[in-house]
Amino acid sequence: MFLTFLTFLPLIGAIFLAFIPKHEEDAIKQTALAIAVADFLLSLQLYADFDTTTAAMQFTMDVPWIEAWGISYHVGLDGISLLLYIMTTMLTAIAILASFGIKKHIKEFMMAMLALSTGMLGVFISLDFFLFYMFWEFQLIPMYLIIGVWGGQRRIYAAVKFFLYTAVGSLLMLVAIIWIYFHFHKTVGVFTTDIMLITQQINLDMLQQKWLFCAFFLAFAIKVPMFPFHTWLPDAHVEAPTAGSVILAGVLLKMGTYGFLRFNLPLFPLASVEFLPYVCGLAVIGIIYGALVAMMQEDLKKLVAYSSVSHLGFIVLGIFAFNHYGLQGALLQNLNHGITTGALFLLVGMIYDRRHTRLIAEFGGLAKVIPVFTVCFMIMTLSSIGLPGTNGFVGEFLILLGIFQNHMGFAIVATGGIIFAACYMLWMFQRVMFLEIKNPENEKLTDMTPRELCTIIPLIILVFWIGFYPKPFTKTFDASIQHLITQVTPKDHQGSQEPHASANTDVKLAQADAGSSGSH
Amino acid sequence: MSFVNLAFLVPLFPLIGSIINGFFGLKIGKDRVSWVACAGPVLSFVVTLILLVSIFFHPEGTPYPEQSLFTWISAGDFVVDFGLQIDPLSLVMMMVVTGVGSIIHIYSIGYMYKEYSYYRYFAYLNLFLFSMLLLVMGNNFLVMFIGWEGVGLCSYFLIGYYFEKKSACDAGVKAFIVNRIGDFAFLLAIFGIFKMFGTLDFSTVMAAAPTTLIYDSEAATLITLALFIGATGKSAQIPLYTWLPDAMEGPTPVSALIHAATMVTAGVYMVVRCSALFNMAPLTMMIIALVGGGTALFAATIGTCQYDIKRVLAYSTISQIGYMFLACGVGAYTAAIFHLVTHAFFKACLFLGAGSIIHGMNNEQDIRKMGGLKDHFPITYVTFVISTIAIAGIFPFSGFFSKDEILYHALMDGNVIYWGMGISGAFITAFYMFRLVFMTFHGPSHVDPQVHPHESPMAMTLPLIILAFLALIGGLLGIPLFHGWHLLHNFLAPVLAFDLETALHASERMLAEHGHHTSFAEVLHQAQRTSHNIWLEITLMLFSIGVALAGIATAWFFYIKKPELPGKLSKGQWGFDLVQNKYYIDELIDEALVKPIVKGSDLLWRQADARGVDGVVNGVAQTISLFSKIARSFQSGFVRNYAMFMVVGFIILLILI
Amino acid sequence: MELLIFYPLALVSVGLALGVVLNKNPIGSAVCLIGMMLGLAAVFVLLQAHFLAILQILIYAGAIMVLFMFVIMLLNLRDDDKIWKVRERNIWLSSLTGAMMVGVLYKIIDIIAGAEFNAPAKVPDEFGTVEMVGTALFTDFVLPFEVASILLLAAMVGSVVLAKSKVD
Amino acid sequence: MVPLTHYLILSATLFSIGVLGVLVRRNAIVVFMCIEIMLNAVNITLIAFDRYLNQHDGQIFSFMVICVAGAEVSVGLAIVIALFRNKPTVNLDELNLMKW
Repeated sequence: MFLTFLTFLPLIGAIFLAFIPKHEEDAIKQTALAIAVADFLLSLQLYADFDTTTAAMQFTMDVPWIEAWGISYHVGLDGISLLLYIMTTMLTAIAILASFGIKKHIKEFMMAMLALSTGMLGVFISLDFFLFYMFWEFQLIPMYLIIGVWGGQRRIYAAVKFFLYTAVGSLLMLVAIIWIYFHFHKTVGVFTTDIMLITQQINLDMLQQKWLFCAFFLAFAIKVPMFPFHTWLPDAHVEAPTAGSVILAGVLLKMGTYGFLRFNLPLFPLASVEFLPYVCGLAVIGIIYGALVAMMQEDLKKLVAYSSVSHLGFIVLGIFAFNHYGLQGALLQNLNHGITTGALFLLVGMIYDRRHTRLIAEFGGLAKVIPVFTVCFMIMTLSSIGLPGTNGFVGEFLILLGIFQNHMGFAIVATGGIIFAACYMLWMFQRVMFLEIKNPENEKLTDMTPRELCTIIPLIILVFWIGFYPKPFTKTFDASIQHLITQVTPKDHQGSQEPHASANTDVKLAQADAGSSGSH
Repeated sequence: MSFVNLAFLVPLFPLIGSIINGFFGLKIGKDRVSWVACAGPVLSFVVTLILLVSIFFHPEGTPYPEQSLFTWISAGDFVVDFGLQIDPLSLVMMMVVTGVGSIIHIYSIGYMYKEYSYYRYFAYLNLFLFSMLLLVMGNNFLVMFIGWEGVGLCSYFLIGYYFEKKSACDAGVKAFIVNRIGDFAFLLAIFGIFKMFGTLDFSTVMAAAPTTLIYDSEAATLITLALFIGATGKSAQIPLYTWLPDAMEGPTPVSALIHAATMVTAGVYMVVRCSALFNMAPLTMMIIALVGGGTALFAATIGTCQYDIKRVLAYSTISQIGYMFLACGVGAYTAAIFHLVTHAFFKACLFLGAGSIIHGMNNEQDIRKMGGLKDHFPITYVTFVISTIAIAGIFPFSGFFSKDEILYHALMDGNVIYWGMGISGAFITAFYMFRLVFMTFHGPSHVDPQVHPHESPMAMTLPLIILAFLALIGGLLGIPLFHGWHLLHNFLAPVLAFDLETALHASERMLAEHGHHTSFAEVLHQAQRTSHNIWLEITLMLFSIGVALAGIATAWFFYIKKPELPGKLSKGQWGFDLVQNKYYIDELIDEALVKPIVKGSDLLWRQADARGVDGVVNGVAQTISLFSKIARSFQSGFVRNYAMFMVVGFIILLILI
Repeated sequence: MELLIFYPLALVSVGLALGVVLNKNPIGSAVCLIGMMLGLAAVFVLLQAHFLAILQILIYAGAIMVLFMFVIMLLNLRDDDKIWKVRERNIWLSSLTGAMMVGVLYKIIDIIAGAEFNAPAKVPDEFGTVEMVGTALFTDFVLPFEVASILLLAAMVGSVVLAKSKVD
Repeated sequence: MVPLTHYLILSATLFSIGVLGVLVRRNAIVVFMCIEIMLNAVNITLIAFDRYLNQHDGQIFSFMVICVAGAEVSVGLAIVIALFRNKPTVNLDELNLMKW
């Protein structure tokens, strides 16, 4: 019950915001911020109660929703989704704090942000295909509005492209879900869309797994932006307002990787192992391609967007390493990327608010004028490069270690990626921060205001905290990763799948234990 | 009583110093900044001394103490804790780093006093010391890697200290990226080691090396080769050395500390630390020796024709490190460390001397505009000459002992080619070092009038004196010939002990399991054949002194007796301007690597991304709108057309029935 | 024997129908249409559908054609000379339909030839009279009859509203 | 006795002439006439079958057809007059405003 309250708190807040009169700008901003921060603090309570020993779902709530079709409102958190959940609430709070500078329609903007937050949180907690798909589509709408209304010049094009691209991908996923729904009924005999139950009970032969894997893979590959499907990301980022970019980079991209972990791996283990070389190939191409293209960007936000394509290539590589180090590295890098790229977008947003331009050529020699900003930007650049001592390194090291164990070729090329990462980030940093001031406007830049500092400081603390002492974060993953590995590898060793003996047991029994296993 | 729990203090002091200076530098004023900055290294030096003393009481045979502060990364069975190790090897390095480090800190107070962002310089310098100490004291590969990249980062900051200058920024970025290429190979080596040994702790890996790695097996060679490439990245050897000469853009004390004494020797330290692994891979050892010798010779030749005082010293550093790798290549690890220590002393002294000249001649670096500065810079002149004699390798000075030991081992353990490279390198070194001395201090004064050179203040000359003294007596650490007098050898023996015998037998057993029986008997036999006869060593020593003196004589002849000769000689020579422009290596790399990548990625972005992938996406959108345009044309508004369609439809239906 | 009467009638009505289509002057085509209507009425008589023949003459030839003539006069249309300049754009369209028309005719003939319609049943002689059709109309088909009346009423109101000149 | 097929052929020819007239002619009034021809063609078949099957349904139906034709012509011509008022032409090619 607590989890549901937490997830829908922002939505309730958004509705409450509607009643505040339009011209009371400050009141709107304060309440929106208050709601977001409250949501974040309460979500910390989740971390406190989280029991790291079991891989089962926790804080679950299973209420039948549409009896006839077997759809139930089944929510819960486990190792994989807990920290993503808390990061979402944190980034939403920071994004709202960072968007105090928005001038037009501030009320609608705050409402869209809060609605978006609920959509995202819903995706991470939903354990029912129908519910998952509903939240998956729901969170597209506020994002579309944020890019479409408050964006840059080509915002309509970017917003439509973003929406269509993701929607098309998820349609295929819907087809797959429906197919599973009926296949499950045919083989096991009951209509249900409960993910946990289906993952335990369903048995698919290799061909079915392959097709379903591809369907889900496309939806998530577009979301992750893996190599061929990534062109919507730079446009969406360039046109989105700062807060939109932070949320887009920080959380929306993680849904793709979360999808792989929640659906592709456990549901279609044979296909995952089968498709491993192709996926890793795409991921590695993504890393090198993203890095190379990022090198040549003139627009700061586009550069950071392409760098996220490169970083997420790493994460997918880690996921498909199928061993403890790779998966742990991937999950940790999920967090790191959210923090680092979110911060980078905040910083870029700050200089955009002052100079109203994102072209690297316009800047130069800012280090002398705004020293505090330079230090923050430097820390974030280093974290993005993956310097030991920052969070980027721990994640990337574990991923590369993981993938090296079984696929040496991919590891070598991916490690090459970190050289390019250093190239484009440092070259960008030099052109923006160092050298002498060419443009007179740069002299008059004001340094970071206290509000802006409040958005950046928590992220910097997190960068060094994960960099030097990642234990409190990684211990929440261990149980779930162990569970995931058992799901993926043993079936692989037993060759073809032995028919589930439990298929004919009473399904109600299975449903009962799935529901009640989580301690409140 | 074990003082090992003091170990964490050594890196901690510079870290605290760097944080204080970094954040509160402007507020606490220059004097306090310099106090805080110097306190860090000096305190670390004191603690290192204590640890050094405590290591002597350490009982023989037992493993050296390690202090693990906290578990850093733990993923399943891969547990890495943030540990520091105190053993003779790391102590020697710590002594060098903190000792030379604190001297250079004191020196740079004087040198950098009039800089605006004074605090930023010291913050970076202290951070550098922190990372270097981490690199040296780490007890597993990962902590070493933190130091490894941290040191690369600080050198990026310090080279790019004058960030207004484009050349400085470019040099900084170039240094970081070339180091990063080295780190790429180092990372791969770490993954390989973890895959082979299952752990990254030095103690376990080095102990298990003979039994798990098969002698001269492909895995051993690959891992050690990757480690060596990492080392070349950091220590500026043949393939990845281009960043060091450009790194001279940074302030001179930085060059002294980073590009002479500490950072560039990190590669050597790493190779010596993993000596157990390298001993198992003779192919890599041969490569190391060849690269080392080659670099020594190659860099020395370039050094002869440089006109910037710091560039000459930079190339001489590359060449000297080449010697250290040559020593490692033939297995004489103690000789490499010995040369590392002595090199730290006299090279730091040379750089600081050059710094004081530049400081005195208000930032004039071109030696053609100097000359006859002997009387303007008395102390600098004396210390500079002492260090130059040391580097040339003349008898009582430290350089002679360490270089001669390397040459001796190169001949005995290696082969004549290595020795030949070494000795010709020594000759050229003596030549270009004394060319530098003669051109700056002796001969007619080409100093342009409004520059009036003056000796540097006490704060700068005192370090010079200390370093010169160390360069003088450094040789005592490793007196050859007499048994047991080689202090360093005895000190490092327990760490570098390696029993080839058992390693070969273990490899034979492992190969036997895989079914192909090879015997390493002749390898064993060849290793034990070299006897140690005194007379050969003495003759070698005399020969190398003679070579050094010949180098000095030729330099004297060229630059004092007939100053116009080099000018005339170099005019027409094709070879000369080839060497003058550093064999066009930089331009070659630019052309071969940098430009294609830049052009390729630009092509990748504009064509592949904007037109290719995006094209497909927009293409889909356009085709759909095309279809809708066609469909729209049917609605022509003419009633007759609609009738037509009706009739046509009706007729088709009729036909079909 | 009746064929002797049928063939000329059929030829006359087809010729007049062609006349309607090909005539340059609307008045001319209207007159041809009236002639065709009368020809058809004769055919209906031949089929012993006397009531309908009368209706045909009375309503079709009488009322509707008069309406046509009236509207042509009202709008005093010149003969549009461009009748034969068929727009070049859809020349191949009309030729296509022409070909199709021939195809359809052939198809119909082919079907009809196959069927055995030729021997019509013996029909009581007062078959098509008004009384017979009237009884059928008012017994089985009362509802359609009423619906037809409403339809006509609606058509009247509609045409009046449409055609009256805008007073306001 | 006149075989039924003759009537059907007659009706088919008249019908196709009507259709051709509709397609070819540009004058709205003539198009209406051609539609009348098509309707008459339909009536012939109805009555011919009626006569052949000895029932009265066909005739009733053609009676209905005549009613509808009457209504259709009146409304059609009213529309043509209305159209004529705002644009002095009856040529169908110029009346193409009704498009999407």
